[in-house]
Amino acid sequence: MTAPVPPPVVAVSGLARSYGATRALDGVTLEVRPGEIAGLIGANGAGKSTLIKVLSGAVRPSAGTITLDGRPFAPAGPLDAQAAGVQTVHQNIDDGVVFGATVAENLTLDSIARRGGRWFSTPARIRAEAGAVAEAAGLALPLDAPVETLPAGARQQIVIARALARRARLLILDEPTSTLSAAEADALARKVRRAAASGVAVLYVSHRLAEIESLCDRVIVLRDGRVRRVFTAPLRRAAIVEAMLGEFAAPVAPVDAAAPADRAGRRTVGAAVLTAAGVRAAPGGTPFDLDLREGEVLGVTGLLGSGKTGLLQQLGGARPLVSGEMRLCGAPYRPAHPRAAIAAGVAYAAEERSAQAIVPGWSVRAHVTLPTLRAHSRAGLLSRRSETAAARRVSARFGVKGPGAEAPIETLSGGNQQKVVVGRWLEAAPRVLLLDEPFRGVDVGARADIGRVVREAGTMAVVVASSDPQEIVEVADRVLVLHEGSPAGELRAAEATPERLAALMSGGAA
Amino acid sequence: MTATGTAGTDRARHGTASAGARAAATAYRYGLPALLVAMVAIFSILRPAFGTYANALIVLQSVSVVGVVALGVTVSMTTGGFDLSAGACVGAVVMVTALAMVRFNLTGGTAIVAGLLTGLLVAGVNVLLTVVARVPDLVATLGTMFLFQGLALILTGGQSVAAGMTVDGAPAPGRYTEGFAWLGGGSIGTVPVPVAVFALLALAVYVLLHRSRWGRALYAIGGNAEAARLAGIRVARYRALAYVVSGLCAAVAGIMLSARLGRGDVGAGDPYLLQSVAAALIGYAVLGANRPNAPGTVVGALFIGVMINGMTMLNAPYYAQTFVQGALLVGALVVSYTLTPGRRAAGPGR
Amino acid sequence: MTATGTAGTDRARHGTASAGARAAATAYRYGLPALLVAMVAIFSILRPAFGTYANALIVLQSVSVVGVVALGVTVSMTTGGFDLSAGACVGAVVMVTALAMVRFNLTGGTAIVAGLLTGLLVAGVNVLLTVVARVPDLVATLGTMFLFQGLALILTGGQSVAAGMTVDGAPAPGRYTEGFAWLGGGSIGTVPVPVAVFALLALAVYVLLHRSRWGRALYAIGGNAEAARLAGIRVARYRALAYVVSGLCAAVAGIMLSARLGRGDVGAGDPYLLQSVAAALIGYAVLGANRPNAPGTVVGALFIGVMINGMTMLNAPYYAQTFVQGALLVGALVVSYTLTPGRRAAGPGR
Amino acid sequence: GCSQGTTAAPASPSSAPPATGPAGPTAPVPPKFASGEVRIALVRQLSSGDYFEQWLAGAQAEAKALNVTLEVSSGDGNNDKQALNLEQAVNQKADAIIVDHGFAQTVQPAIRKAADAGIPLVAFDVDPGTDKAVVLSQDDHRIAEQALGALKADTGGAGEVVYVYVAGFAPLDRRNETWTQFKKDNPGIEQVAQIGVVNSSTASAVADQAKAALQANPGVKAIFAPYDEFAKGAALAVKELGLQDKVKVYGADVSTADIAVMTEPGSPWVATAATDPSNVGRVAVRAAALLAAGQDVAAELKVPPALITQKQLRDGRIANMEQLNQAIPALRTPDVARVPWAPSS
Ligand SMILES: Nc1ncnc2c1ncn2[C@@H]1O[C@H](COP(=O)(O)OP(=O)(O)OP(=O)(O)O)[C@@H](O)[C@H]1O
Ligand SMILES: Nc1ncnc2c1ncn2[C@@H]1O[C@H](COP(=O)(O)OP(=O)(O)OP(=O)(O)O)[C@@H](O)[C@H]1O
Ligand SMILES: [Mg+2]
Ligand SMILES: [Mg+2]
Repeated sequence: MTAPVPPPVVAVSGLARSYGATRALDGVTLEVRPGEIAGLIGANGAGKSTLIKVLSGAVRPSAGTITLDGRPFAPAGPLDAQAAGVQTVHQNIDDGVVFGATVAENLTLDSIARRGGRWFSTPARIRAEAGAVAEAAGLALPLDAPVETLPAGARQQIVIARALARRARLLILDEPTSTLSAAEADALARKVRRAAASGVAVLYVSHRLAEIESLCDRVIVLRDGRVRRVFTAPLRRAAIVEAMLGEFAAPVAPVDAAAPADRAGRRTVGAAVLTAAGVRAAPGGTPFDLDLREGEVLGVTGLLGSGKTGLLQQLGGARPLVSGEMRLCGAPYRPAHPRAAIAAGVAYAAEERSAQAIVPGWSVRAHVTLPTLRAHSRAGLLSRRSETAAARRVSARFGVKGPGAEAPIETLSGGNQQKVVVGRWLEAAPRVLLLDEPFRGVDVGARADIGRVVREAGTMAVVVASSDPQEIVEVADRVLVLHEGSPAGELRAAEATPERLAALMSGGAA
Repeated sequence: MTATGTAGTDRARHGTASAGARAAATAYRYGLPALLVAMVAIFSILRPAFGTYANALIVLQSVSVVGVVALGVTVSMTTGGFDLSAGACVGAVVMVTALAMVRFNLTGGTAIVAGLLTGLLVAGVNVLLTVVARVPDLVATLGTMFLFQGLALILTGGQSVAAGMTVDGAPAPGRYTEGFAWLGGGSIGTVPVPVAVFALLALAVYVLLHRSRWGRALYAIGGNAEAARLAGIRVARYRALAYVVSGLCAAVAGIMLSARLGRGDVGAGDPYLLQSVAAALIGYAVLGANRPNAPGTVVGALFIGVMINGMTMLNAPYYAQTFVQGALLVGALVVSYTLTPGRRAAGPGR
Repeated sequence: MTATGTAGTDRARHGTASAGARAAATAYRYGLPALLVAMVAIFSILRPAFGTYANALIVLQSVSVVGVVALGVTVSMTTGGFDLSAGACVGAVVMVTALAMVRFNLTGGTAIVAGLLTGLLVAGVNVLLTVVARVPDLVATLGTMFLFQGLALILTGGQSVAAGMTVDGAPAPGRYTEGFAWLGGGSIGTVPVPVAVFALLALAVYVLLHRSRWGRALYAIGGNAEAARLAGIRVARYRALAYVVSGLCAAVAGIMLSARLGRGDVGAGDPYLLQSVAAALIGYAVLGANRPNAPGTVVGALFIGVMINGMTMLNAPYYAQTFVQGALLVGALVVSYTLTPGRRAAGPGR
Repeated sequence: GCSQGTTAAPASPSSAPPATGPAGPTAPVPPKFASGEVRIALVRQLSSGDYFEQWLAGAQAEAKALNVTLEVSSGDGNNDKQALNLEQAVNQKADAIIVDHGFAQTVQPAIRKAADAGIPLVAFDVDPGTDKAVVLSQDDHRIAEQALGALKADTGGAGEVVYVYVAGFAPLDRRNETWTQFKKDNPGIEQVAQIGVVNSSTASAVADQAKAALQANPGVKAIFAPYDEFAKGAALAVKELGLQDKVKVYGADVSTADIAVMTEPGSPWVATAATDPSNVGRVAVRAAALLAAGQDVAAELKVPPALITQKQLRDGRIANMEQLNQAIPALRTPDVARVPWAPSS
């Protein structure tokens, strides 16, 4: 360390923040220098998002100090932080877009708050301004479409585009790629590097270690609200994982070393549970056949809008079947409603947590039992005891960390919420379990837990949809790749490498 | 206790503050019921006649019709709906039952059935509009409200229906039957029938909303309809159920009101919309629920009933009653909501 | 054309359905205005006196007070709030202006200032309750409503305020000034003052909501308060702004009503809550907005005004008017909402 | 603890009553009244509006003069509540009960309870359904007759008329009976439109309707609006259309605010038939007091109305009810239910 070190853009010292008895931040000290991309990682509930909320002025710390460019920094609100050059993309993207407004209006949301902006605004002016923001971020979205009609990935890109469009000293990205597929993630990485090259300090949160490895100059590991280790490049994944998960690191270590070949041999023998003939992933796509076997995990992958969700929702009764027909254990199966699917033994865990799974203010317990209310009631009356037992089971199985089964689910960290809303479907004891992007925001340890539970669940057939080939490779016995609503290829686990999948996903040959 | 770690906004939780916090949480949960008890105590001291069993029954009877409507409105609110047509439904049922007995000389039983069917008809229109045609609840039920207010008037050419009224030159043949009148004026033991009905329905709605899986489903829809749907809840059916319960409650209230009035009074239902909505809304703040709930609605209805009855007994002029009602309500709300544990921490309100 | 690539959620745009879909979309956007035009045409044919300039002014005048209140209510709705106290505010302003001139013998100008201050006071209480104490909007404004309904009554001991009234044994010194009365009964050219005021305020609210940064902030808060907060919008201030606009609109309406009545009438404001909410809600369906919007509210107010005026001219009995109003409203809503492009596809309504 | 100069005599029954007022007391004050123990319950159907406020003011003044406590409750338009208030008054064993308006079928069960409990009753403008109650009424048929008499005199018994009416309100229904008869008797009178709304802003709603009706029927000569809120609205409509010279308004009821409207320059409201509400309130309390004292009262009491014309008001420079009372003695009816131990009012 002989080169002159530039003074840090942001320096945090002794930062603490508690929620009731939970110490989300417990004396965090760290700094980020100009031009540096600092990775911030940690298990679910480690306190990453809380730290980011404090830095962005959304939450006030209970102790500690922050300096920005050497000056004390205590933002009274998000506007203060923005004005000081701290630009943030929060983890929950639905906290970033306004439903009922158009894409253009969402892209220009920040200009409303800006002081000295023009008071008079016309749709044309908003469109022009939004066009500029979109172009700077390389986005091609229908500006006049209501934002709620866009898929989650596009919404996430809107939020990112907004942050990139503002003048930044410190750019904070909290799991920005959770809904993006490889191509978009790569594009984002390029933009982040460019920003860093221009002297901006970047704080980057992700559970995708590969991304962290390739992007970050330094990795700060948070555990239980404290900084445990700081790694500088070159990064060693095993050490990072161990620092993240502490004593629980051992069972996780072989995650990406899990031998696909060993799976491939073992798991193709079960009887067909669900067979589909002539189905389409999206209305314009090519029809194809599909069968799911007992004990098998089928991975479905593809780019944004390739039809993964469309396919799973049709199988799960959440959307009418476009074409073709299905049989479940030999009997005709055409669910008109998710209820019918659940009754037949097909469970669909939806993709978007906050829009499709979370009921605001409800406890963890109530979330766990919502799909299986009938099982927890006698003569229509609910049994609290049975519900609590179920919540405990799910929490224990997936290592949910948080203030307990009766706490509102919002008080859990993002990843822990995800474990609850995915894990609850196992309570329905389905024959077919459809998981749409189940690993969003889930740390590597928990990802392995979910994967293990899913594959140990005996005779169940499982479908996992994900736009991240890495995740698919880790969990699937067989992979279906979709491209623009049509099947682009099918690979056995042994043949599926992230590289081959990526090639198929983008429409090329494997 | 050191000052560290508490510099922030989350005062109400740690260390020394815990006793205070517990008190605040209690005030939040029990603020309105406590206020209700205090009001009863004060009125009873100032006016011994207030605190008698006989008077308690009168107060209960005075809130029973409103209370029953409010229970229905509460159910309609759980799914995120809002039944603006409840008052009009009460009015229409009053007219229909009166017409059935007075004009068409039917039995009390038939009148009751006709009244309940009217409630179902209102519910049906609401369901068609909100669930089938997907009109937003407030707008749809506003339309239904006008429709049935108008219908109740048109049925009788804008006139009230009373025994002995002239129909086409001849006096109307029928009158209110004894049995029907008993629903309004009779009693079971010492308990007036409307009070018993209110108690029974309150219990039923309580069990439905807070102890049954159907109630859980209703609240889930109100919280996040898409999440409810994907969890396998048939949203349309439950939304219809909510309006049916609301319509039936309003019909029961209309039947009791008709029996109490002994005639089909034009516009008899009108005051019940605002009062029942008020009771249900006051109920939001009860027991820290911050959502529509059955015990809250009962407390809300009692709150208004006790206040008005007590003030009347103290000979307060009518125009002071509204003000005191407002002041008490505002006070209770402020206490309830500002003392919510942890509310002050960052929230969308800032 | 392929469905690929466009992340094709914009379903109603492709393929063969396009002509029909366009027609449906047009019906959706223009259904209510078209109905309004049709109503005017039919009434004019049936009753030539309807379609005259003079009668147009009469219709406009009859909706101007309601319309102004409704504009305020519309603004309060944009942030997701709801101003139940608007009617009570109108009533309080009527009483305050009457008291100022009749009882305290102040000038018309002073009365206007007093009226506007009353509107601000109502707004202030609403802001304290909703923004500062975080009471939910509906409950809070309900409390404010009772408070100011009561206050208007208490100010005068429940009596209406008219020139010559007895105060402490002597006749009251003042009376409505000419200038003040002009606000209700005067005209600018041939246009009655209230109509001019309504037009002006409609324009102002239109610009505020649909052409200004503030309006975008208000809608953003209504759409997602947390997102707005994180984008740096000062949510509390804008929510306060919404209530202030609502209070001021109600105050202006109260001043015009007071000037028109020429006295302070007890309860004069009460009917305006329901009517203005109705106008604002009908407006939801106008121009495909499905949210509170200024042009929609104007159409909604006109819709009700034209209907009542035309039906009266056709000598329809008063009791039929409510029904027809309801039937027309329901019809218009069903057309508007069932024809919304793409609404039918999977949605939380199922 | 109501004490009042004229009647706050010492509680001793033997003491002579103070002799004040124009017609001095003719009997000693009954002991219960002297000690101020008498409670009269006033159970009202409605309370808001000038009519009811004036009525109450009269009743309260009389109660004060007689040293009785008046316990007021109001259904505020909710008839069920009125019935419950009545039951409550019975429960509390009031010395007498006044039922002020209400629907017969609704209040009669409670009135029967009062009668069974031996509580004397005065029923104002409502049929008590029992002969144990004293029936007090203002003569609504007479009111309509007087106003229509003025209308007939001004129009010569022929012409187009707009009628304002809403069914379901007992006094209006009675006035409507007279109007129906009047039309039969005067075939020259043609009712070209019937309008009417009752809400808290009746006057301005009626004004809007009246304007529509007048636009549609340019030949109208008169508006018959037998309720002061209707008349105010009708007058407003005529004025706003500038038809003061063509269209006249004939109303009913009177209050200070009504006087102001009638005497305004260019006001089309030319005549109104009315009783003085505060006088009616006084009569009701007097009757109840007599009953509470165990004295006999005629089974039926009627307060006759008087016709008040715009000309009378203008000529007499009358601006409020006090002055009107002075100017038209027929509005005061001290002999109806006179209380022998009190100075007449
Ligand atoms: N509003 C809240 N109320 C109570 N506890 C909270 C609240 N928000 C967060 N917490 C708690 O604070 C801790 C840290 O949460 P945080 O969201 O910062 O975790 P994270 O590191 O971002 O996790 P993830 O990777 O799952 O997003 C968790 O234990 C969580 O339960
Ligand atoms: N049954 C269907 N009916 C109508 N549209 C459909 C149907 N299935 C899919 N689509 C449309 O096709 C497109 C495919 O998107 P989908 O959400 O299925 O992709 P995805 O691969 O899950 O993308 P992401 O990675 O963003 O989640 C979407 O725009 C969707 O609206
Ligand atoms: Mg997080
Ligand atoms: Mg998807």
